[in-house]
Amino acid sequence: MSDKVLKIRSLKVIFPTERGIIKAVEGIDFEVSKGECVALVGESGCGKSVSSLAFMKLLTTPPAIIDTRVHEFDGKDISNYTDKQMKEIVGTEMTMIFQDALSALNPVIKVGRQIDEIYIKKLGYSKADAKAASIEILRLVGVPSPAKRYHDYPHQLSGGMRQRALIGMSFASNPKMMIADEPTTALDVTIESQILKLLKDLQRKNGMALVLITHDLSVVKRTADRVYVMYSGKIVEEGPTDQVFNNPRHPYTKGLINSMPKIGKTKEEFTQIPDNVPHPLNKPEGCYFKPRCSNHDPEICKLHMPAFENLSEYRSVRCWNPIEDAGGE
Amino acid sequence: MKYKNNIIFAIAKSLLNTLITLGQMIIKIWNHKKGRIGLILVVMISLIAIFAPFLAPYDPYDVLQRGARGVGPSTEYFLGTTSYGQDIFSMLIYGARVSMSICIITAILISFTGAIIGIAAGYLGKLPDAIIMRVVDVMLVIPTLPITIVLTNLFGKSYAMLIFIFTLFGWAGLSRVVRSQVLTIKNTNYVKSAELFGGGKWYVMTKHILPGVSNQLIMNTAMTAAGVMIAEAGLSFLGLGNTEFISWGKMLAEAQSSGAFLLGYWWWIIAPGIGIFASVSAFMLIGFSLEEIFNPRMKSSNSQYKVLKTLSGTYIKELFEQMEAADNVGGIENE
Amino acid sequence: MKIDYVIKRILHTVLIFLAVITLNFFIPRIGVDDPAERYYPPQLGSMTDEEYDEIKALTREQYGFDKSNLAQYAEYVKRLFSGDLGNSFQPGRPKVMEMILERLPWTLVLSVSTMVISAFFGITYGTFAANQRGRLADTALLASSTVLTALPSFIIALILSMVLGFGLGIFPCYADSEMMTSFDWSLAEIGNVLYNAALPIISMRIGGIVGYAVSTRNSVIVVSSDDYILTARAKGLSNSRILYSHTLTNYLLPIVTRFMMGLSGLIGGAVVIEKVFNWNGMGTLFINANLNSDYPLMMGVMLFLSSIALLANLTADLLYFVLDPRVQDGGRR
Amino acid sequence: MKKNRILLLLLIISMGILLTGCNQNDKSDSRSDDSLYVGYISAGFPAVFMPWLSNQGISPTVSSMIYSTLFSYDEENDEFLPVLGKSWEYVVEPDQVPQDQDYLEVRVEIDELATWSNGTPVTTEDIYLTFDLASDFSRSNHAGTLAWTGDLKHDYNADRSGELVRQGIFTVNHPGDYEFTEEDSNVVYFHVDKVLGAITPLFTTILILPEQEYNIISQELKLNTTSPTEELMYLFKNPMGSGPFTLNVDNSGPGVIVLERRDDYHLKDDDGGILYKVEGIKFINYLDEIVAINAIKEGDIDVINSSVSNIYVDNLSENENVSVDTSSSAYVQALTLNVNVPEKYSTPERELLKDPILREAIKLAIDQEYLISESLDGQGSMVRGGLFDENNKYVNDTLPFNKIDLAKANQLLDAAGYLVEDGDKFRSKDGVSLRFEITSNPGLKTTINYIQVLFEQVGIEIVYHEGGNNATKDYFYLGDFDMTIQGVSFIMSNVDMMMRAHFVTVGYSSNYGRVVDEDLAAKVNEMRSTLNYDRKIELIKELQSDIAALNYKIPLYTSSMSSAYRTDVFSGWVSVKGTGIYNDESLQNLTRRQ
Repeated sequence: MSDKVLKIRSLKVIFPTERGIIKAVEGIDFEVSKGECVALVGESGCGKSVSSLAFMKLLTTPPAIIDTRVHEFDGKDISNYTDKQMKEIVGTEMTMIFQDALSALNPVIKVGRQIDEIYIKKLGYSKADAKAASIEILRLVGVPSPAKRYHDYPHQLSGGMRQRALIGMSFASNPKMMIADEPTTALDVTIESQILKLLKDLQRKNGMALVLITHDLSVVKRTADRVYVMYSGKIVEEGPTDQVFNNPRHPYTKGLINSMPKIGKTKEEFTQIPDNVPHPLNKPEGCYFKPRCSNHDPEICKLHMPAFENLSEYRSVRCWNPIEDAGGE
Repeated sequence: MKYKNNIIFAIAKSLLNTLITLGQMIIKIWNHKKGRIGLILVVMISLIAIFAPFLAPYDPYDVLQRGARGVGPSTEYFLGTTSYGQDIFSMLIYGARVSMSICIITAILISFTGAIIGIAAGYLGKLPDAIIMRVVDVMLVIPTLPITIVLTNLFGKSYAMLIFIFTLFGWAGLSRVVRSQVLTIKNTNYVKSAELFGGGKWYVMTKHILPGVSNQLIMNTAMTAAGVMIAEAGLSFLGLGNTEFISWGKMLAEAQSSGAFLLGYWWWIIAPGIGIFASVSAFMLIGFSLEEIFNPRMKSSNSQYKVLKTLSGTYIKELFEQMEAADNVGGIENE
Repeated sequence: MKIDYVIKRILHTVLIFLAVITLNFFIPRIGVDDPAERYYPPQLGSMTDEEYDEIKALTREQYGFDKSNLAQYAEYVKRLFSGDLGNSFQPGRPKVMEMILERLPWTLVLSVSTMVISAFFGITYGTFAANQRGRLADTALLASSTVLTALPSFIIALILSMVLGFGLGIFPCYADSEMMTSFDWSLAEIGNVLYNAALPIISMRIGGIVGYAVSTRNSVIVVSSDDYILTARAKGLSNSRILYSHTLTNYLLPIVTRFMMGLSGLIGGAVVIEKVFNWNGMGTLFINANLNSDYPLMMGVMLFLSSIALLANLTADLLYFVLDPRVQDGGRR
Repeated sequence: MKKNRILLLLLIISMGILLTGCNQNDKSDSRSDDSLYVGYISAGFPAVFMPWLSNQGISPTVSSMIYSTLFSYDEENDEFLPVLGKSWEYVVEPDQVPQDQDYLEVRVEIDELATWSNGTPVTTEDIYLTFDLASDFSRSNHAGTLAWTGDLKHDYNADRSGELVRQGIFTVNHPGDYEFTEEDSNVVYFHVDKVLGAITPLFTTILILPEQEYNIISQELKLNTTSPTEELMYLFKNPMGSGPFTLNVDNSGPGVIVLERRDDYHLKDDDGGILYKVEGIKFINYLDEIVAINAIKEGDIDVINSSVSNIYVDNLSENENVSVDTSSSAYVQALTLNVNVPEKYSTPERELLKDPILREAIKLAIDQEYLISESLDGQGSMVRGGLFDENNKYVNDTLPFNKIDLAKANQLLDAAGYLVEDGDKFRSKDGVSLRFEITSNPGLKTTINYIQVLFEQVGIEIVYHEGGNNATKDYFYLGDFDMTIQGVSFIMSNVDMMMRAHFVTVGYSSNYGRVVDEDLAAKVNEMRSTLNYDRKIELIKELQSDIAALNYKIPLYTSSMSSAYRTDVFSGWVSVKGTGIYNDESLQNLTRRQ
């Protein structure tokens, strides 16, 4: 068990509203091992960001109401940790980066100072040491002329540089786990691959666990070791990346893969999943994917939510009628 | 000739559009809890104002219909009488005419001028924009109440003059807001494509820009009406408003200067105070509701907390258990 | 780039100031055929028409009405920049500038203390309410804001004066006139001023406190949901660190503007409150000038109020410039 | 959550500090001195006091306490009492003046004990400078109370700009054709218009200025220049007079004016003691009457300078320390018709008002009793012929009271062709309907409302029109009004002035609203210039009935004035007819209770 950095069992998050209760996350199990890169994939609105915040206990309660069976971090049960206790591990042992680096960085504070905060407030550095360390970390994440950039405000940096700075900030304390929430969405393709490479390098070098939250399967394919596919608040498929990509068992996963733009794909092969993710207040009876599923069984799919079945040691799927095993396991 | 017809047509059409938007807006306001209260209040006060002669038991302008002086609320005088024997209830009803009509007319005028000038500045850009915005800057710097006092001193304080002055110094803030909205709309694709396909300036302005800012305008009209009500009341309270008509502000001024305090005629102060409060808050409620309709971010997050309070702990626990159970349905079967 | 912005703002302010001056000069001249006739009505008794014409001519000469408007304007601007707002029409022709400066402190006592108090309580309570979202403190704030923003300050003043002043006698119903002339910075005098100013201040800004509180609350909420606050929380910073170092710096920006804008509005609005509480400030000076159609004084007060508003705007802009690095680089706010 | 608690605590603590700071009630020491506290209702106190330059607000009140005139007038005995002047006499008695001489000579002796507040004696130089300035256009325009100096007989060569032949006032140092003796060093001579009353305004209204200060006035530095120099402004701000009080400049401001008694004032009481018993006077400004009323109830002031509204009388009387004195006011309110319209403002309606029949009918539609009972709540009395005081020996008591007679009014109007068209409520003639605006300040609106009711019964429509804040400046002088309500008074000391303006004394006046009739003007002039006292009285009475018959100033009522004063701090209040309880006699008589 000790190689599991994060272990979550049955995470549930709801948001009460005037019009009803939004069930954002409906009981997901999630694990990350040391030095592993795990991706959590799904369309927007399926609850992956909420889950990632819940992993770090960053959701504000209220409005959110959270329940977990097991919540372990680095072997410690943190499910009953107080706010104060959490502060000790968040930002040092587990860190997080967000998609839009421009809005994720405080616009009125210099970039360097924002990194300093980690060193000063969390690691107890002196001001001067913190500055040196910040410049060093900026250099490490590949920001050119870091001593100069240290004094810049976020809006003065380019998008890629901002993202690097953000990564530097969350990497400053050598975390055991880093959650990257859509780290590359706001960037163009060349910068995207640079950033992914950087993340991957950092992860490998330090044996850090990396949780990648994304809707972009190409990112997953390039980066992740293992993947969780999430749909409407539930995990629908789990498995090693290559297996899931080569041999998707859940129709949703397949749909996602098919909708991936790919060189050489013909128009017929490039298909979108019809419809949208169901509104969280208005989820269908039975299997949530049923209305969008081309292969559903009118009886059982309508009545019951399928269970999360283990297909093999590494693979699980939540479907009454999984796609035939294409072999190659 | 044809050109002229086009303009008339365009005006008629934009007017119709405005009316339709207005109608839709009223429905939306009606469906909003706060808005409905505001709407009911405004309609009620307006009806009172229109039918004042039928509703008021006495004609407060008629000196012969004066009763006992300084009488408290009674069956004969619902809200008591003033030191001069005027029936306060009747004054309140007649006062609604002046107070409401001034603020509604002014608010509409301000919205019109503000919209026209704001759209002109935002859409035409360049020199017109620069000139208009500098004028707006100047207007916004000059304090409203004092300048109104100066102008009424110079030009008299007739009903029309008051409306004119309020409008003169009220449009600036709105047109700045409208302008910035126009700037955003101007750069949208549909406006650009309309221009590309040879839509004239007038066409684009009425067809695309005006509908784009109409939300803001209607919201602003409500808020301006509230503001004008306060300004008129303040001016009248200083004894600088129109003296020929009874307005709520003037009732307060008379109450204050005729010793309502000292003589303990609290009803003389409370009645117009409530009149002003009710109408101002009615307009504000409409304004707020529109704000929430157009910009739901604030509201929804707030209501979450309200809901949260009504939820019991056991209910949530059950809910979570349900979720887990649902998750395990298939699993159990398969085991 | 940076200096450019400051210079631009200052130039802009100067431009508007000139426009305000021009308005100030021309407004009292609108619709007057012969200002001299208005300013010097003839006396009862033995004055003949010739004598009256003589006086009018003299008046025209003394006031410079005989010169062209442009020449008068040039003269006006010239005097203005030497700090001379002209002489009032009041008997003895006291200097407008001196009259204003005499009253200004007493209006500032009201408006500045009101400002500071409402900003302090408003921001504190607003932050508090934002953190207590959905609970009593918050709901009470929202409820009272609906009520208080709809109540003009003078109605609050009247009610307070009726209840606390005339009714219960806790506070004076009107200001002690002597206080203003005999003020000597002793503790007792300061206390007396506060005691007298209590009701005006409360009624002027009870709504203001609520206004500040609501806008603070809202911007705290908006700012709190911004991504960088999430980042700060993900960094595991303490709550106070997040509040003071990240939230505050950002939500104070709009409030700075509000504060500065509020100042000029308050001084203008003090006119009404000063009347209710018999407070001898700029407001009463202005009303007095209005009653006597004392245009130099009226326009002097107007110019003063406008200048305060302008300065406040400029200060707000410059503060923004200092506080928000995005503005320094010419970005839009 | 902890943070919140700290915030809340901070909030409560600072609120507490604020409230305790506010609770320092030290009102008690406000009555530590022996001054008389006088409440004054106005929009604010002036910062400067130039005695001549204002006839509005508190300025004349304060100026007349700081400065003094030559004489004061005793209404009851019709005689001048000494102030700065010790005695006066005609050099040649009026009835012995040769027919061809158009002026009278008056000799005034200055009281050698009179001093300025800096201790220097008042000299003839002061008197000379004062009257010289007052009558010299090139150094000071007429303003305020100076209008009367036109009665000084200056003679010029050909026109006013020519060489001065005879000076209307001169002193020993500026001798004319007179021989002076040694004792004459305290004497001033006046050459005045051959009008009996002319000396009254010269004696009693012109405040004497100190020559030592005002000698700086020249053609370059006019007295009422629009931009006074620092030097001049200093004089205005620190007035030095010869009156019984001095201004405490340091303690005076927009809300308070502090006057201190001069113990070296030259006039003494009968026992040779100090004339004014109050040690000082504090005028306290109140923006609203209600505030002043509350102040007197609270004991913050001893007396209110002006008349208080009737609605407060009962309330005030409830307080055992407050008394209310009721006396008749100095004015008759008269409905004034604009019968002398300047061409610029002529309208068909205003032309109609020139018709004496219409004016007669208007008079007949006025019911004084009704107005008094309805708009004054009974607090007033009826008036006749524009005058009110039946005890005044100059009043023509053969004049009848105006009585309402609607039938006769309607009959007159019908006969004169003012007819009610079909479907119309009001009369019209030649397409001009009888619709008049009464231009007035809002204070008189109630009265106007009742006039509306009365006039409706004879088919005349009356509309209220607010006439601006300053009646004289805004409409009365210009002549831009149909009707207005004007205060009219009749004081013997000014009778020739009153008569010429047809009784008006309130503030400024003008020809507008006054019938310009050649016969009448001639009669007024005869009255003014006749030197036979009995003939003068006879003409005064005749003129009263002539003027009343013209019906352009229709008396409405004279309202009572109620003065409120406290009896617990000072005793010895004296009520004076026409001025109320706050007056010079009270000031001389009041003593502080122990």
